Amino acid sequence: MADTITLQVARYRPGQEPEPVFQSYDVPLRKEWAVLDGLNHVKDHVDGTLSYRWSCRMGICGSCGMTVNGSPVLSCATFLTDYAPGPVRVEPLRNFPVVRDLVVDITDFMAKLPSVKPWLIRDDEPEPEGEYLQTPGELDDYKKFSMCINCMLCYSACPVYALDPAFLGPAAIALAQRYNLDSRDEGAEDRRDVLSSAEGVWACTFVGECSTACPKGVDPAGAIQRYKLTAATHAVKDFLLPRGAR
Amino acid sequence: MSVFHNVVVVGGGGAGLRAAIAIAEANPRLTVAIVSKVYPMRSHTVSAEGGAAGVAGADDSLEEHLYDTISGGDWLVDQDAAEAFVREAPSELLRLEHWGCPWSRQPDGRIAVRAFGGMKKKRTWFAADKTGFHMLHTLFQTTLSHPDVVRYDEWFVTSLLVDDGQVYGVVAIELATGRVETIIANAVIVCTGGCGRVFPFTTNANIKTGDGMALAYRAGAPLKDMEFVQYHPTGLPFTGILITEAARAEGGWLLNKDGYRYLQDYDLGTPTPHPAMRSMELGPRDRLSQAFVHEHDKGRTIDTPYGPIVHLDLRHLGAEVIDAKLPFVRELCSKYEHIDPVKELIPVRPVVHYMMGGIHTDIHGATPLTGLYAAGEVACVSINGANRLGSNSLPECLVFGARAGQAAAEFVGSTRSAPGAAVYAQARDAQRLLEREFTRHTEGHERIADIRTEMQTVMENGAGIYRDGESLATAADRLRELRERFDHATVDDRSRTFNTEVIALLELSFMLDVAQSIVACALHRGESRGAHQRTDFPARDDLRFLEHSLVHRTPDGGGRVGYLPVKITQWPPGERVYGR
Amino acid sequence: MTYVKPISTFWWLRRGSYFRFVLRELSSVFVAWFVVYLLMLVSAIGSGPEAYHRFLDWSTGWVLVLNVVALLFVLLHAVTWFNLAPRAMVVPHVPPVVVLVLHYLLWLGLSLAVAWVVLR
Amino acid sequence: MRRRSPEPLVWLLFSAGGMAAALAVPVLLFLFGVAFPLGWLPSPDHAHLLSLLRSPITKVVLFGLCVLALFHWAHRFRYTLYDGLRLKKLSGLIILLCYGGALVGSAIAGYVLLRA
Ligand SMILES: Cc1cc2nc3c(=O)[nH]c(=O)nc-3n(C[C@H](O)[C@H](O)[C@H](O)COP(=O)(O)OP(=O)(O)OC[C@H]3O[C@@H](n4cnc5c(N)ncnc54)[C@H](O)[C@@H]3O)c2cc1C
Ligand code: SF4
Ligand code: F3S
Ligand code: FES
Repeated sequence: MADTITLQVARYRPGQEPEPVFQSYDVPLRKEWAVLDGLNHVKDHVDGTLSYRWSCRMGICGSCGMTVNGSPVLSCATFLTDYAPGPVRVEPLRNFPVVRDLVVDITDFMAKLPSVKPWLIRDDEPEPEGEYLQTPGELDDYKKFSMCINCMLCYSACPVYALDPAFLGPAAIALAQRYNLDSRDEGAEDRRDVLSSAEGVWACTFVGECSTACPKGVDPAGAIQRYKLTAATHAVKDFLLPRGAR
Repeated sequence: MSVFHNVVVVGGGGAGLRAAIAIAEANPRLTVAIVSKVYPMRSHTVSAEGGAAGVAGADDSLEEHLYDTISGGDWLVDQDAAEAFVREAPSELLRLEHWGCPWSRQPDGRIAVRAFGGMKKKRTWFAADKTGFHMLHTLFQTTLSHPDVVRYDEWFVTSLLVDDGQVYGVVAIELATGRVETIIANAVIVCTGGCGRVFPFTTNANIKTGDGMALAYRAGAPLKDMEFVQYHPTGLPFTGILITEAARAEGGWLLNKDGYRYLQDYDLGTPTPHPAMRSMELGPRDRLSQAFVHEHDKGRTIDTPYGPIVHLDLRHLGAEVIDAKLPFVRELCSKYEHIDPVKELIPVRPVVHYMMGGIHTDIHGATPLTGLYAAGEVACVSINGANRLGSNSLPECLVFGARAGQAAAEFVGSTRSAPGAAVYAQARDAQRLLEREFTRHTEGHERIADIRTEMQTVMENGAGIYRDGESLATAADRLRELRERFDHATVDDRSRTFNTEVIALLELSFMLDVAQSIVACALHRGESRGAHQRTDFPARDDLRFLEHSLVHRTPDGGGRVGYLPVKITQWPPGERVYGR
Repeated sequence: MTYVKPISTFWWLRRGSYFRFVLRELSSVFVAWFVVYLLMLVSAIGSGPEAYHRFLDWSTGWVLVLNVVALLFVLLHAVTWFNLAPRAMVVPHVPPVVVLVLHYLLWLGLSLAVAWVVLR
Repeated sequence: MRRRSPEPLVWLLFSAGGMAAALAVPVLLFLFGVAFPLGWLPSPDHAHLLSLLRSPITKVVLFGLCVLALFHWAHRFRYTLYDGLRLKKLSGLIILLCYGGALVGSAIAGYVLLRA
């Protein structure tokens, strides 16, 4: 095994370059090193101007999403040896405006997230003394969708989001479903308008790349499909039943 | 330019978010801002795995949780604070349940609890082994339902504005633009978490650089008990990724190179096939990490390129238990060590994990500076004493986050004082200083990473699991040198847009302050207690040191250490007994 | 001052998985072609034996090639459709594999039934 | 007031069509489009097919299959044009073409099947 590997890193410094350019760095190739370790090596010892986000380096904070050799990944959980002998092409996440180097602007998602009301909605007032009971089986019904770390890999993988930035997108819908399917929640009705709008689930054509990209097994594609079925059932009911009976 | 909010919460981790919600609930008319250097859901609380303690079972009692906490902290715990803590923890955890936290359940639908190190009863609430992740996202998503909580995401706070002993806001940099802004407030709550990055090998995320401690320290608030740095016994070599204590609570064993459960040699009880509370692998973290050092001295650890290790054995638990209770452990092992804990031994070694010390606060999260509050890992309310028990920290964030929020809301409701001209002048100064910081270091020649690495080595060698007067004195000298070198640190990056190098520089300057305060406190404490083990003073000395260290910053960056008595209400200091 | 990468019309050529997606979506065209072909067959049958035989002759030339391609696309449609089915409809207490297997069994059974009816 | 969107309706038709097409089209296309023309299997004689076709059940089933398959096409093709060729600006025209086409096709199918 060669002892170094080349990183080709996309650099974009607003005001300096009109569009991203690639810069190559040789970094040590070690068994334990993730792509992120390679970038940290560059930042610490070679070129302090390289900018990217990271924090937990254990695949849970969702900061370090990047496009590595064309695929959206968490750079702290993707290892250099998997790309040996290289080179490794490191680019910012696709489908987001690039702020600088490997840093992208996710304010669009942050603005959409509250619109699906991702919090537990209950009517009871005041809060009860004890816990809301929930069996392990009921927990399983939504557990998968509660695993989202907001890493944005799914948005980066989704061509529909690329083409139509108004699309609510995989993670936001999965999070809405996380609450819709929670036995304690009573807010499905409140989330309906946003989810079943044209920019909601109906924009998704089930490309499925979101679920392939998701590092946490959330399966947003599945969440969306399931909601389509729910929304369609509702629509049929609305259509068939007289107003009063709804 | 400046903006105004009634309360500014610095930090969007467990403590900060809880505080913000508390304010929004206490007085909806107040405007609250959360200023955080990362998006809240990236905060380090997200990494917590094992669980959060709060008395839940019928067989358990507040007294027992209190006693475990006090003895776990080697009697350096303020008992009134700990009492408030154990009393309010269960209701805080329950509120989180009402906000949607997916706690693991018993078959009948009630909350499940698990065992944890140093705890006599099962009282640790958990959400599989992603407890912190679920708590943080639940809290974050709940704040989204409060539209009056304003967020400044990816804003880095560089200083507090203080006039005449009262806080009036913060100065912060917006990362995306490099814009420096003054945020005026009637009260500031610092919730910036810990400072594990002061050490080379830590479970802590890159953002845990002790910023808030340094901010308060520089503003004149004292830090407390900084010598107590917790090592967690089971970190993965190289990455320092934590293997949660829950792995031992579910029945995992620690084995030395001979496959022997070595903890039995260190007064931690006798091995039993099933985990026994407060015994063996379920002893407290300080004692387990110290046992590792002794094993190493006896040549019974295994050498690897990333230091000596022992093994954590989960194989006898079987795939089913591991997948149900510890799925993340399995995921982390396979990703970062290429091993499967169902079939293989996990290499582990002690790793810097948690800061018991922090900004000195009272039981309401108030610091000695008017209008300044602190909560979470950054604060030292003194419920953790000389050693924090696993799973006490997450509920601490909730209980004292909420308390600080309520206290701040009340304070803001009653105060009339508005910032005077001095504050605005100070803000302008701070701004100018920062602008200089952007350009000053372009001339330097020292790499930030080099200084940082050296500082970390100095801390490990001088103030590690075991320390003595000499090692600490050397560390103090070396840190002073590093501070001088810091003045010549270089910054290549001239851009204003997302300049992470300038942030790294500011973080390093914060860390140097924190490191110095740790060494100063450790040097003064001539005894061994909990996580502070002095080989030259091997015994606990209640006569001289049943006191909190309180360190004030001196203008040269050094620390002036004084003492504050420990509040003892019902449990006089006793022997710490585990496994007997 | 952010940079937004322009998207080319043929974005789906740049990634294997996107290309497969577009192929899957294009299968609908061949489903539509099948309807056309079926109706022509029906109308031929309805118009008597000669028309039917003329139709049979006609369907050996370029039509055959088209039909082979169409068959491949329709198979792609069927396989992708069934494989995604368990993700879209979650039946309580039934594991997804079972849903998947049931779909394939149904497909097999129905195909055999149709073949039997036609060939009897 | 909830916006009434026709999207669920066309999606249901698309889904039903997708399922019907997946289940029935491969075998029919294989037999009539490939196996018989290639002589892999003997073509059924006219009388048998005609009697099959005259059965009302066959007519109803085939009509259902045609309509659903056409709407399946319409819906999917609409999005293929939107995404694959980036033609969302022409949305109105495309909708007319696709669903209109499916409607017309369905009418033709009904006519052909009734007459046969
Ligand atoms: C790996 C790991 C596992 C753990 N497991 C457990 C467990 O099982 N049980 C338990 O009880 N405890 C556990 N702990 C401890 C516990 O997680 C932490 O003590 C707790 O989460 C700290 O929360 P916090 O809100 O104080 O800080 P954090 O969650 O660290 O948040 C700090 C916040 O401050 C912000 N911030 C920092 N500096 C600045 C600045 N200069 N300007 C602006 N914003 C700033 C950050 O952006 C962040 O939002 C664990 C810790 C680790 C490291
Ligand atoms: S759904 Fe998966 S890929 Fe998308 S943001 Fe959540 S964790 Fe990341
Ligand atoms: S990739 Fe996009 S189109 Fe739908 S299935 Fe996933 S959101
Ligand atoms: S650094 Fe946190 S997910 Fe990679």
